[in-house]
Amino acid sequence: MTTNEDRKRPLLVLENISKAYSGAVALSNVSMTVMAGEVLALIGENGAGKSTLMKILGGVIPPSSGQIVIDNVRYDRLSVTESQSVGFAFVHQELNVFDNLDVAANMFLGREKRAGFLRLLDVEAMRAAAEPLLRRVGATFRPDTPVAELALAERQLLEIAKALSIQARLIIMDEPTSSLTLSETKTLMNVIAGLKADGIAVIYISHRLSEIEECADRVFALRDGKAAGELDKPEITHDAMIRIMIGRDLNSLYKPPARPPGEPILTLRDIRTSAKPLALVEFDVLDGEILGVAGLVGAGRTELAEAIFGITAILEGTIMLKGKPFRASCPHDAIAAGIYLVPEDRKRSGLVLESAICENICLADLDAVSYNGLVSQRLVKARAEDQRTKLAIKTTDVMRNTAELSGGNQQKVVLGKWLSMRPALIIFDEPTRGIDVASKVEIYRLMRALTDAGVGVMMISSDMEEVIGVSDRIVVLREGEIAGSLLRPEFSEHNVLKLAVGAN
Amino acid sequence: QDKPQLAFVVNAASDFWKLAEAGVKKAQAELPGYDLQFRYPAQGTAALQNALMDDLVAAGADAIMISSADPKNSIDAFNRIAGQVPLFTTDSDAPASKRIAYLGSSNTLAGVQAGEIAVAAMPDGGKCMGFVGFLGADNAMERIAGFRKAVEGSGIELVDVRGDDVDFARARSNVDDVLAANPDINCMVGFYSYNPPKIYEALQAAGKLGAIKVIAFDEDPITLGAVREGSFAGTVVQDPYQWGYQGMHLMAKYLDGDKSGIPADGLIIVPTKVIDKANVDAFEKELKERIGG
Amino acid sequence: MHKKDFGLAVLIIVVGAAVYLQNPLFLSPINLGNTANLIGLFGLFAIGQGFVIMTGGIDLSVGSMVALLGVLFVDMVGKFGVPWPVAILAILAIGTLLGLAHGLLITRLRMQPFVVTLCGLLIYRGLARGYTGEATAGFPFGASYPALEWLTIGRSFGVPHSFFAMILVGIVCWFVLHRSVFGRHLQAVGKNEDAARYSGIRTGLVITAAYVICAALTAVAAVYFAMFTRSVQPSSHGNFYELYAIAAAVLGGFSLRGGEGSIIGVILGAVLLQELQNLVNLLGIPSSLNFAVMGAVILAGVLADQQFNLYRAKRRAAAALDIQDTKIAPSSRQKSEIGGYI
Amino acid sequence: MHKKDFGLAVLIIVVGAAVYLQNPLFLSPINLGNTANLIGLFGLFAIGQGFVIMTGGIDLSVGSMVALLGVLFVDMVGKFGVPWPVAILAILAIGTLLGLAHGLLITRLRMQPFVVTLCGLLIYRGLARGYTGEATAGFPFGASYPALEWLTIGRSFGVPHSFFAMILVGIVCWFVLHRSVFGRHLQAVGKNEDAARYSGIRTGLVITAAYVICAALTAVAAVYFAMFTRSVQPSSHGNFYELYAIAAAVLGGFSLRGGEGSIIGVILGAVLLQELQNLVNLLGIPSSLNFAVMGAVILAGVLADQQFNLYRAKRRAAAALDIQDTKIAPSSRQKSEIGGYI
Ligand SMILES: Nc1ncnc2c1ncn2[C@@H]1O[C@H](COP(=O)(O)OP(=O)(O)OP(=O)(O)O)[C@@H](O)[C@H]1O
Ligand SMILES: Nc1ncnc2c1ncn2[C@@H]1O[C@H](COP(=O)(O)OP(=O)(O)OP(=O)(O)O)[C@@H](O)[C@H]1O
Ligand SMILES: [Mg+2]
Ligand SMILES: [Mg+2]
Repeated sequence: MTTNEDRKRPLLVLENISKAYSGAVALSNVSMTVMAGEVLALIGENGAGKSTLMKILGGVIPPSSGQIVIDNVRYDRLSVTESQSVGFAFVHQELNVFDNLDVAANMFLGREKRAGFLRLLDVEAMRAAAEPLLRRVGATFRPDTPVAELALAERQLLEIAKALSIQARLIIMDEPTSSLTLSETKTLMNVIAGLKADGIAVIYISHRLSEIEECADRVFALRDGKAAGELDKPEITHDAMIRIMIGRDLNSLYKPPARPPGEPILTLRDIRTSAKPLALVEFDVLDGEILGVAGLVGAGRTELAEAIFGITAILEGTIMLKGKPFRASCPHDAIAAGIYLVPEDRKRSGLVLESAICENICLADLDAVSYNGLVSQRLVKARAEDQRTKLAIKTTDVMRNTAELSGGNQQKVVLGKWLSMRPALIIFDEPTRGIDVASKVEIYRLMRALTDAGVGVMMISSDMEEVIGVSDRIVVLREGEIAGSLLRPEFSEHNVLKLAVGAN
Repeated sequence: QDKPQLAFVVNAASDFWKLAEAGVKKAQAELPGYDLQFRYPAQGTAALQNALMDDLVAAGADAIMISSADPKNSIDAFNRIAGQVPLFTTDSDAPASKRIAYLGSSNTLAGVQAGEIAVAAMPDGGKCMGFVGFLGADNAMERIAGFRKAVEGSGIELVDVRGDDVDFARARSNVDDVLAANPDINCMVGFYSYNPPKIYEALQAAGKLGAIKVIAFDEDPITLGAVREGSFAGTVVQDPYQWGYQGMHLMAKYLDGDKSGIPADGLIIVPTKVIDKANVDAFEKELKERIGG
Repeated sequence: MHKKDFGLAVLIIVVGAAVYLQNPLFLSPINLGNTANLIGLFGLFAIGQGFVIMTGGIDLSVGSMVALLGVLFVDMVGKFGVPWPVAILAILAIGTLLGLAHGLLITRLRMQPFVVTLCGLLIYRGLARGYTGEATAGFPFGASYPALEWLTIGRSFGVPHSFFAMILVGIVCWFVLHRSVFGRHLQAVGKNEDAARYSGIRTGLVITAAYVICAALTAVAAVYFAMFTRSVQPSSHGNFYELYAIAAAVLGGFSLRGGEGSIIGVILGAVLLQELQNLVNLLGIPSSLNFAVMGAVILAGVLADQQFNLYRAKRRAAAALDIQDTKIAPSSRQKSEIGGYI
Repeated sequence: MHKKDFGLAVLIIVVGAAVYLQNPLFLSPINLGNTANLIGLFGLFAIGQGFVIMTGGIDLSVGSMVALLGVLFVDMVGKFGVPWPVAILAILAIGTLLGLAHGLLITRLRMQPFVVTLCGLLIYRGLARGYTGEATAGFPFGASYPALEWLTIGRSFGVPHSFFAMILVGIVCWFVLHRSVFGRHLQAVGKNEDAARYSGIRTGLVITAAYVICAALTAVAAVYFAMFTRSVQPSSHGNFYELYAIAAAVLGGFSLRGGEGSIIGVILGAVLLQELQNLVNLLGIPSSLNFAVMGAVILAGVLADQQFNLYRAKRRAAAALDIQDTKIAPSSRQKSEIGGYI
């Protein structure tokens, strides 16, 4: 437990930090204090500068001006090594695991344990040390598993465990739960409580406000690169956070459909996929409804979506799109039929990060912006500008590189790509991963608009609040099979979890 | 740059041409009114040589002597150059082109001389393996043909010729492989200047020096050493020094308007010599003097 | 014109000016014509290589392909008396098929481009040498094909037609790469193949097309080369040309990681390489130092260009902070760009 | 032993058995000794190349470096009478410095490895040719350096010492790459340089070290080569060796994208390449077909290996279906792995 004494001792003081990228200012004059042993939540809209601030603490980028004070030592900038040696540990927003190494090797990278006369790697010791840390964050994979075999959520758990493996005084978690489901999130909350009890400070960045309510001692908000206010423990509520973050109130997540559900848009019968060859799946996505798909990590939701989209093979069964048999052997077919997928891992499969925002938005439908096979830059830009306004993508110019956007804004670019086309059905796989509350509401509104316009919407999500708040119907997957489905009146965390875990 | 420029263009970088270069140097001392150049192409291809000649003409050369890597097929390029400046060939000829004259030896005759060494060294016949850089090059094919002609009916057979693309490591391992795979071979012929030394080293490593008859070309120091030692039956040498020396004088005279040095058939043959144990010392002495001087 | 292309153009002009001061014949019509011809020849297949590099692949087989197709072309026309338009079509067809084979091995059978085209390098060279039995393939003496010669080694207004051909191909390829839907797909595939597939791009098709384009342009270049040298020695014809092509592309701003590069850049790269070759011959630098000079100039040029760009990016960031004006456009791209080792 | 290495070993044995059936002399001690010697020579710098490729880089300069250092070594020992241990140390020092220069240009000045080492390829070859004035550097006739010769071209129990040297270097490098902290950092840097830097790895240092190791091993190989050929012709010595080294590494499972590969793999790659060279001479295949045979065998081998692996993966997935065991994940990793062109 943190005592008042502790809270008076600042562990870290940031003074007037500014950061400019060539052409854009990400932070201006931010001053912030972190006390020893406190959990400080850092909130702000996408692109507010949260990750930038944390990267400065990690020594990954230097600030343009300002100073960092740690233990009364002033730094103009930190190097990665300095940051490590003063006891900072990180869970980066963009996962930085090495898929050519195994779990234990990842965990101790840069801090390898050595043994023997030649000081060679002590693989066994590292694996042994990794085991309890993995268990602590609720991971089920083993230390010698190649990281290439881990799913996104598992990689995130690995990053958290890695941060714990450092004897840190301050752990900085940049959206650690963005792809975790409820149970792992609960485990993480416990872990954070434990860290706090040990006197270890945590800077916690998240767009899931309920988590912040649960764990934070203090909230610090950024808006457009500037400090926008602080909240102390008693003041931390959903609405208060939203107010200091975006400067106004938000209406509720759920908006009922304009009309009752109609005919099925997508019908799956007796589907077996090569990824989960044992599981039989069948369900419908109805016209006018948002279908939520829930399940534990590794339940096979992503793989089911990819099978429909033509990435993984379907072994048997029938799929009907608006009553006509449909089978995609590659995404090209699916897209031609109007089935779009917003993938879970935007860095890998959602975006061409190193190309312009407008290129990404038009990538899937270049024919529509070209004359006689020649692309019209004017149409490309116009289309991108249109999406930028509709989705409030925060950028100065659609010609900028997508990699320069903050995580949440990148996600909006993926959405923009599909929304600018003519969808019959959109599968959203973790659509709001890393997206701020205001934009979330925007996206939910968009989904609703889509369903009202007769587009099928299937939303895979690990965010319980989102599944329950947004869906009109929920199907729950367990080990690749449909464990059951729930209608709106039956919605509750308990009911969803019961189906996801099986038994009780 | 007001002196007339004479250029000598060779086909590839090799020691052989060092002797010609020495000849050119000697000529330069005697022709102070001329600017003599000795040029190697970046690689031994006719295309690069022809591009090099184009550049030389563009840069103001007044006469060129060339040892072409592929004279047969460079006739158009030769004619193009010859239309602008007097062109001479050396080492290998292109009689069908508009070159003024050829100055050099006859590779076929050299091959015949090598064959004669073999016949003399192996009166009872034998099986020979040849080694060469480029199997398809004119000089290689002429030497091989000459050798074959000379040994015809003598019981000596040239079983095969192995190419190495002038990679010394492969030149050496080609010999090693033949020693391993063809125990019946009792004679080896090194057609390019670096082949005999590789044969020598391989035989030395295998302890077969003397057991296998070796016929060499050119005057690599190792080759001459092996001839003196008796490990090689003999070597056929050309006289590139004279090519460089006489060639430059020929071109200078030609530019001065004196065409008396050009025979009617356009062929100025500098004879090749057989070097064996008997005359190797004298030959080496002469060589040292030329390079030194 | 791209910023990178601009730096390269400056380098070419600076080197050219330096050579001109030493030897004014550098700018003589004859010399310019000769150099333009070589630029045309090398530029043709360097452009093709650019397409492959754009996908993040590499084609090591071009040099050998120039030899094999050259041998075949010369033999068809010179030995078997095939009418030359037919022969050219046949060569183009063979080239296209070889490119298709590369593309299919890479996309269907999932082999690495390096391995596939390395085998191509070995096999095509070997076939060329085996087919001719190491002999040089040449046209019979006195043979003359006026129309073919006009097309390949002819000149108009002193400009060699090979150069025209390269410019023509360059213009078409510029539209294909920078303005067409296919070009966009190519760039997307090169930068992130997964994301491209998830966007409905048929990545296998796009990649295969790149190899086909490369091989087809190489086939064209092979005909031009064969007509230029008039004979093809199978063991040395086209040796190292793949390196020239890759070097031209890389100098021209292509990244071997894929997704980046411009047609103007690769043409300028070919120009620089030929200028350097020409320089050595023209300045009477001992040819033995040929390579050393070439290497040193490239190194110095690329270094100067890079340092200048770094300096400019730094200045720009400082400016952004000063005027707090978020409107001034970007490129923190610099960061990842220069961090991009091959 | 890695699975990939295993496939390669099988290929080597199959090819070997086929050759043996045609010509039993293939397994004669003399032939094995000769081949082992060449494996040793090529293996030495192929291992070095492996380190560079592991970082996602490439070193094109090794062939030229073998020539330059070879010329210098022969001249030092043969012409200037420098005691050979001193000469070897000097050559090692020069090699190390060149590697350091590559590394610093790449990490400090942020140049592309391809460009830096391409310039190296040109410059070193040019220097070698310029220094000797195109002449071949050789030892005087009859010169003999018993200790040096024992070390380099000597044999014990019929096994050439170059092979021993390569094995020794291989063992040390195996520990360095697969068991040391440095090796692990190398793998991390090759996979994701940015992320490695975030983890506190001094990526610049690690990458530079890889180039230094490569150049140092190349220097060792240069001495061995010079002693093997006993004379060094600067314009052709070591030509294309960089391609051999890269091919050995790629065959041995290294990915040119970095982060993957094993020492055993690259050694097996070198073995296969030499076996193929040997095969041509041993079976009396015309040397003109040398390259074609080599290319065809590599292509067939890699293809067979890959198809076999795919088949096995499929079988495994099917088996998982049979035994109703959902835990054996049908590694969708396969998907991204084989999608990884270069
Ligand atoms: N490399 C870069 N070059 C240029 N601008 C950048 C770069 N990285 C970030 N930015 C800009 O800096 C601003 C802050 O980005 P940052 O990643 O810190 O946001 P964030 O608060 O973490 O957002 P999110 O919640 O979406 O993760 C954004 O406007 C972004 O576009
Ligand atoms: N690349 C991979 N290699 C091997 N196994 C994988 C891979 N990706 C996923 N898996 C496994 O397949 C199973 C299903 O993964 P999938 O991503 O479909 O689950 P999900 O329900 O979408 O979970 P998430 O919440 O992570 O999205 C998991 O057990 C996971 O470990
Ligand atoms: Mg962020
Ligand atoms: Mg998922």
